[in-house]
Amino acid sequence: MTRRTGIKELLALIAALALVAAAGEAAAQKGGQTPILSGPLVKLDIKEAQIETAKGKPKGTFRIAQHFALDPGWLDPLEHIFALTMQTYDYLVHDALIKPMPQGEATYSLAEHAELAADFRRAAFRLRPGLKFHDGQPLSTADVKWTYENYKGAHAKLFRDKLEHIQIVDDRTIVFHFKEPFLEFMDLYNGAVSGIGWIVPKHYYEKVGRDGFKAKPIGAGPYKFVSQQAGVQMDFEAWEEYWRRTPAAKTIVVKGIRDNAARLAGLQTGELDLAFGMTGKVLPQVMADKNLRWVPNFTSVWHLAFPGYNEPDSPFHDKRVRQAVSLAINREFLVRQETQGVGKVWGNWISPENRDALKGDGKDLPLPEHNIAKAKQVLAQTKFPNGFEFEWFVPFVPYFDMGERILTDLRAVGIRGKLQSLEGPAFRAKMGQGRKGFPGNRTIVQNIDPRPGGAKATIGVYAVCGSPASIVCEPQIEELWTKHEASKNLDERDRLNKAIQKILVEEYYMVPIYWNPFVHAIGPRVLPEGKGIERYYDTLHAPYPWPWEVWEVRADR
Amino acid sequence: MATILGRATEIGGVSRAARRSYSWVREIPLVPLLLVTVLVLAAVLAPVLAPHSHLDPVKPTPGQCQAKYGMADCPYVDNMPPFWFSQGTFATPLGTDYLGRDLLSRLMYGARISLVVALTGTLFAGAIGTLLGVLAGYMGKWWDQIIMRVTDAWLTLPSLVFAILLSSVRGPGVWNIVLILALVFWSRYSRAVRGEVLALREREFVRLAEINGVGKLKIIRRHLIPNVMNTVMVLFSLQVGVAVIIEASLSFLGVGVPPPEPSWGLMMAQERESLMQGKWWLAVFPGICITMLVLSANMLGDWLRVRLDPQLRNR
Amino acid sequence: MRKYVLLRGFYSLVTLWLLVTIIFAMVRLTGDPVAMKGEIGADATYLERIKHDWGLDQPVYWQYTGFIGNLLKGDFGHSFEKSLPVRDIYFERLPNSLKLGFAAFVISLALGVPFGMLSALKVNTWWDNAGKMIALLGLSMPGFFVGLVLIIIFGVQLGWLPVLGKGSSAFVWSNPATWAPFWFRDWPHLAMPAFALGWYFSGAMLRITRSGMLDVLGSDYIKLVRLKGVPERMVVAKHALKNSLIPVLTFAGLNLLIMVNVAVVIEVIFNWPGVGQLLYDGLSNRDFPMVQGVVLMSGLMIVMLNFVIDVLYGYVDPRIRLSR
Amino acid sequence: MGEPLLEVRDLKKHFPVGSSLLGGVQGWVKAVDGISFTIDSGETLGLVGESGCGKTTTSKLILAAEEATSGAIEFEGRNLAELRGRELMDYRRKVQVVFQDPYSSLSPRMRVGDIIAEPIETHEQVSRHEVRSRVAQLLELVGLRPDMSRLFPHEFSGGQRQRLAIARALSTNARLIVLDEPVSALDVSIRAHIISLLEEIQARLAVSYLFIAHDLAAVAHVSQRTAVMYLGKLVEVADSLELCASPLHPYTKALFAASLPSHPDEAREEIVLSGEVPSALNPPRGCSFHPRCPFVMPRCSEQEPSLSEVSPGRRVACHLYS
Repeated sequence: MTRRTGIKELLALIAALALVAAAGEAAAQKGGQTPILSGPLVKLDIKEAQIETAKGKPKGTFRIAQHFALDPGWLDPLEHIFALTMQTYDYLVHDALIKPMPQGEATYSLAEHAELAADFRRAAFRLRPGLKFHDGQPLSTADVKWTYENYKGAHAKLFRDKLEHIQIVDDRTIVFHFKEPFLEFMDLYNGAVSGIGWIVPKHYYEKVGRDGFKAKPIGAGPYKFVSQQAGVQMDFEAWEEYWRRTPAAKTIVVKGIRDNAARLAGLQTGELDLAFGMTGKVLPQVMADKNLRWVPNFTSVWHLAFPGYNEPDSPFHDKRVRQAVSLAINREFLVRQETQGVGKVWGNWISPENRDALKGDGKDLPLPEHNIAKAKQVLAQTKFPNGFEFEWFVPFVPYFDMGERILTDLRAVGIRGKLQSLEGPAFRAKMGQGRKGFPGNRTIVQNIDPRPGGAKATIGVYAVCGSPASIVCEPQIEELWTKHEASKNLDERDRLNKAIQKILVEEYYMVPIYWNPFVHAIGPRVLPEGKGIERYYDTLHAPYPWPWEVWEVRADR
Repeated sequence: MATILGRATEIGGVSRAARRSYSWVREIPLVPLLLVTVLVLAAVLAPVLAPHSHLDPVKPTPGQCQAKYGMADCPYVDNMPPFWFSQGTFATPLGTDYLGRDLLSRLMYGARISLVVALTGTLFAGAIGTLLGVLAGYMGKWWDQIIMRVTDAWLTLPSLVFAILLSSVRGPGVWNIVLILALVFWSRYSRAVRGEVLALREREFVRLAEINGVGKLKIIRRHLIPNVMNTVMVLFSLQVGVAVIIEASLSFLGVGVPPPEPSWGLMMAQERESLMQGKWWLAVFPGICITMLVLSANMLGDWLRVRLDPQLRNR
Repeated sequence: MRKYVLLRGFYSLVTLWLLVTIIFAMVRLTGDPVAMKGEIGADATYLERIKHDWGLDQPVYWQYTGFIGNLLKGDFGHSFEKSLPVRDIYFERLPNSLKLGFAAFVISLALGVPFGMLSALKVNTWWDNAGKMIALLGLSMPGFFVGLVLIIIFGVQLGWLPVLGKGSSAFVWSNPATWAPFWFRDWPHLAMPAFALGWYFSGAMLRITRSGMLDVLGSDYIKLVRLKGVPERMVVAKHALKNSLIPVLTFAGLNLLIMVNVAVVIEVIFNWPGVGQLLYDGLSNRDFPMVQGVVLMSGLMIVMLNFVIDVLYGYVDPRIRLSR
Repeated sequence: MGEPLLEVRDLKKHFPVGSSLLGGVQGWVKAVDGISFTIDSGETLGLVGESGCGKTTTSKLILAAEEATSGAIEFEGRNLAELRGRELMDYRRKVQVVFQDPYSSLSPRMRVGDIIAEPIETHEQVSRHEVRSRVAQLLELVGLRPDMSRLFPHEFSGGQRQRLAIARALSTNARLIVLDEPVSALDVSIRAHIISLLEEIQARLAVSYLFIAHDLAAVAHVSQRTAVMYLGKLVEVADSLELCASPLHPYTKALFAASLPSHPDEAREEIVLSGEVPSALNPPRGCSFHPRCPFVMPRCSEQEPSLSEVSPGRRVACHLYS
């Protein structure tokens, strides 16, 4: 009975979406007609926004569990961090000119039109008419300019150095002039990568100041900030005047709950509706619970790296040792134990969600093999025929169980180590320093990096010599990378990029494990009932289900 | 001289007193002693007694693999229940953990960690604290002022907080925990020992030694330290229990003994989720072990306190 | 007496200053907070900017003097991790900790004092042994073990009690209307963490009550009262209880402070948003100002209480003030 | 008579009162206020007084446990204040002490052999074997069995312990032993044994004793000469027999009255002291004894009497005799 109504609703919804999409397209063609810049333009791949007509009043309380403590700093786009966590709060309170949406990686939001000069020295935006902040004040190009000029977060120096001046044409039109060609501008200005595109209300920020804004921010996003307890909980309320649609849930409560078991308990007792990061020991229970649903939410690929491998005294200096490590890992069984078989054994360490990544499913790169006999055989040819003791196995926080499983696999071929269960920030600090973060050359790192910006971005962080977080530094790769950076030919770039990926995997500099499902568990109060919740996970490259205004929950009783 | 010699009654009293002092053997509390003995034996003889490795999974039979995963072969079978459940076997009497490792063997090796860490940590703390307390009490003046002000400040730091702080400086590891325990607990000793020494300093045997020109170090070594040992012993026995709990708490919070070593606190932390799935034994057994060890340490400590402090005989 | 109080006060200040210095030094040994905040792939200028924002680009002695100066003004600095002034966050959390602490305190008294009295009155009987056993169990079971067992039984299996956080009632300093409801609402949330925390202290409370009671019952004064033919019930209720509660209350005051300030493990397990959790978050994120602030506040409370106790005891017993 | 073994000249020890971190010195306690006496080789000098009169401070000064405020202590012709290093150690070796409480003066955690050997080990470089044999001799000397050296003090009775303390004091061939109320803590029946032991030892080894006690009769019995002390000052110094026969100072008389009951046929004035010992922090003007003295004269409250010789070897500080 319930199932049939569920399908009916789903059909109705799809029809509605199709209608809206068509309407949006028509509007876009109309809006995009008046050009701002003179001269030749780059053809931009920015999708049109879908404006959805009112669907009645927001209802119900939607309670989300973040898997670590909350930082009020996340509410301030001017101090945007590099990690993707912060976008959750951007998507709630703020809005960007362009941002990733289900329609595409770049989608018009506050802007309805954008242009980029072919010489990459000018970029222009036209804002939607009638935009407002939560306090009713209009959102104008002055706020866009002010935000750009006062931005201090990720990539701030690049934006500042490249800028010549900002020209406010009128309340809705703004042009950025750059000193030199700024090729990455549209990628970086996009809400996924930095905070500079998320518009902060100048008048309010100047009035309340930095602390005041973090304590009680306002923006132009779908949810108004209500209150917070630093680190513990943030409460948001639907802003019915949001331009794209009326938010579906009346109230959103985000709690910071580190403990997996506590999040699960919260779901089971009905104190939570959505919990992130529910793999490992809690997943079987999520799956077994008839009241709970879950989405696989594939993000990036687990892999092992060997910081300091290139020092001659490192046991991992020998390619065959790294190969033995790879051969020793029973990935099939690991996937079964850690993710109940949901994850996919994968042959590349870069996420297949990245447009330019080699596929690791056996087509571009082979599926990694599990063969203990062969591992022992390979190891027998090295300096360590019976294995050896390395220092620390450092897993990405908090996947310590998974780390211990891999550690146990390695013990089977005689490679023994201890697990270092760092806290998240400590882990990031060590990774951020690359090889320098792990002195001693005897460490294995179990990492995962859901980074936007394509395979190139990930390689640029970990696998080139110049990066602060560099783990791999090989002349062979360096040569290809230099060519890649110099090249203006997209095909050649793609070829070089893939050649580097191939070397990294074939030389076992990076040992891929499996494509990770960052499973989210969802409670019974989230609509639609039964299946259909996957639609909340349409935004590309997003570990979290943005945007929030679409989430529907049952009305509070 | 003849008038002096031959006080037979007095000399006879010697052996009576000596005999009396052995009667304490009968007062030893048996239950905690038994518990401690069992735990110590388990710890010492773990390599001999433990049925399986504490770090590697138990090799499963094809039948077990088939039953659990529907596979002909598997590296391990996780979460086997204890023997009294229908799926349990006597090969792994208390079941296996999430990595198919034998719980009983891990508990036995865990006893090693708990005992070694708690005992050595408390020992070091006792050594540092006693020394500083003696110095403060005996040397007086600015020694006393400095040591006691630092002790006071140290005592205001909550021990677990301090331990967490230190462990984030030193990183995880068994010997780091020992160091942490030593650095956290010394202040309890120095406080008590100083008080004791202040009283001892006025005792005549100490003044006698001073008058005789015995060096300060020697007075500390021969007169003061032996005479504060009662207090130190009592404190020691009471602190061991706390040290076990601190080690377990640190490991529970993930800043203690690093995996895969089986610290009881760590085992509880790792199996918190299993607890919620009804697999209570994985977290409850280590919890019981901790409780047993601390309980018996406290009971022995109490008994020792009563033994060594006559004022408390009837408490 | 005045001199004694002044001297004690001076010592307390020295203790506080040492505490401040120890914490300042220790926290700086735990690693570079900027590296923690900087995400993987962050560029150097971003890190420089954060460093400058946090004042970490200044020499250490300058940081130290600035830190002391700010402390004197009541400014604990900005939290690195939580981006707001430490003082604001601390005082936002403090009521939660107080609520948990008081509840645990009441439980520890309710369990400890009656059983302690019973033990003392029926010394060396079955009651006494049972009391001793309870006290020992309380001291021997780690809080997280008790907490986990409670969660599994009452939270998950029986489903009687919520397992997450403190419930929706919040204490807002600026809004007096929230003050009373905060204390009287959301008791189901409070039940388990308060019990797990109070249980540990009840053991200690039981012991103190028992020995205090034994002291008083063995005193000449009580013997005299008994000789006068006062009924035993009256002896206990009117004379013994009153006199034996003084050490209990002194000790209880310290315990209350400890419960308020260091319920780290319990707060982590039950996701209780108190200062203990704040401290734990601060420690794991190398949030120097947060850790400093929380530890100093707890230190301040303990030093102040010790000072008050010292002065009161000195007032009551002149020998104490001469002996120092 | 040659040079005295120990000569004390105008010795003073004043303690500050009220000095602390806050607030200055409020006054001085004159614990010892200008005393002089000598002890010859092989002689016993008794020092008597009520508790708080400065006996113990005097003994501490002689034992070099405190530094004198002024005055001199000369031992074998050398000033104690000028002794340093090796010389001071030699002094410490030659001047030993036996304390009142035999329970407190022996470390409960050491074997008695080690206790007795401690001064030897401190002052002499001798083999372990020799130490052991000397300990055995000493034990025998004080009337204990040599094999007892392996026992702990708590296995001995009070009298035996005091013997141990004496053995220890003798272990380094001391020239002067300060006996600080050596028998007051013992049972009456044992006192006599200890006293006769001390006398025998003195006869054999010719050591000098400074015998300190509050019991005048006992002191006078043991010592050749006796000094009576009151509020930090000596009030009478005399040959013990003379002192017993005819005490001059009213305070000495009072002490005799308070001591063991006098012999029925001894005709002696009985004086009963009234009032408390005045505070040493604020001693009375003039003669410090005058508030309690039955023979008080107007002069006593104004002028302080000096200790002057009334007959050869006999000195009294009282206006009655000047």
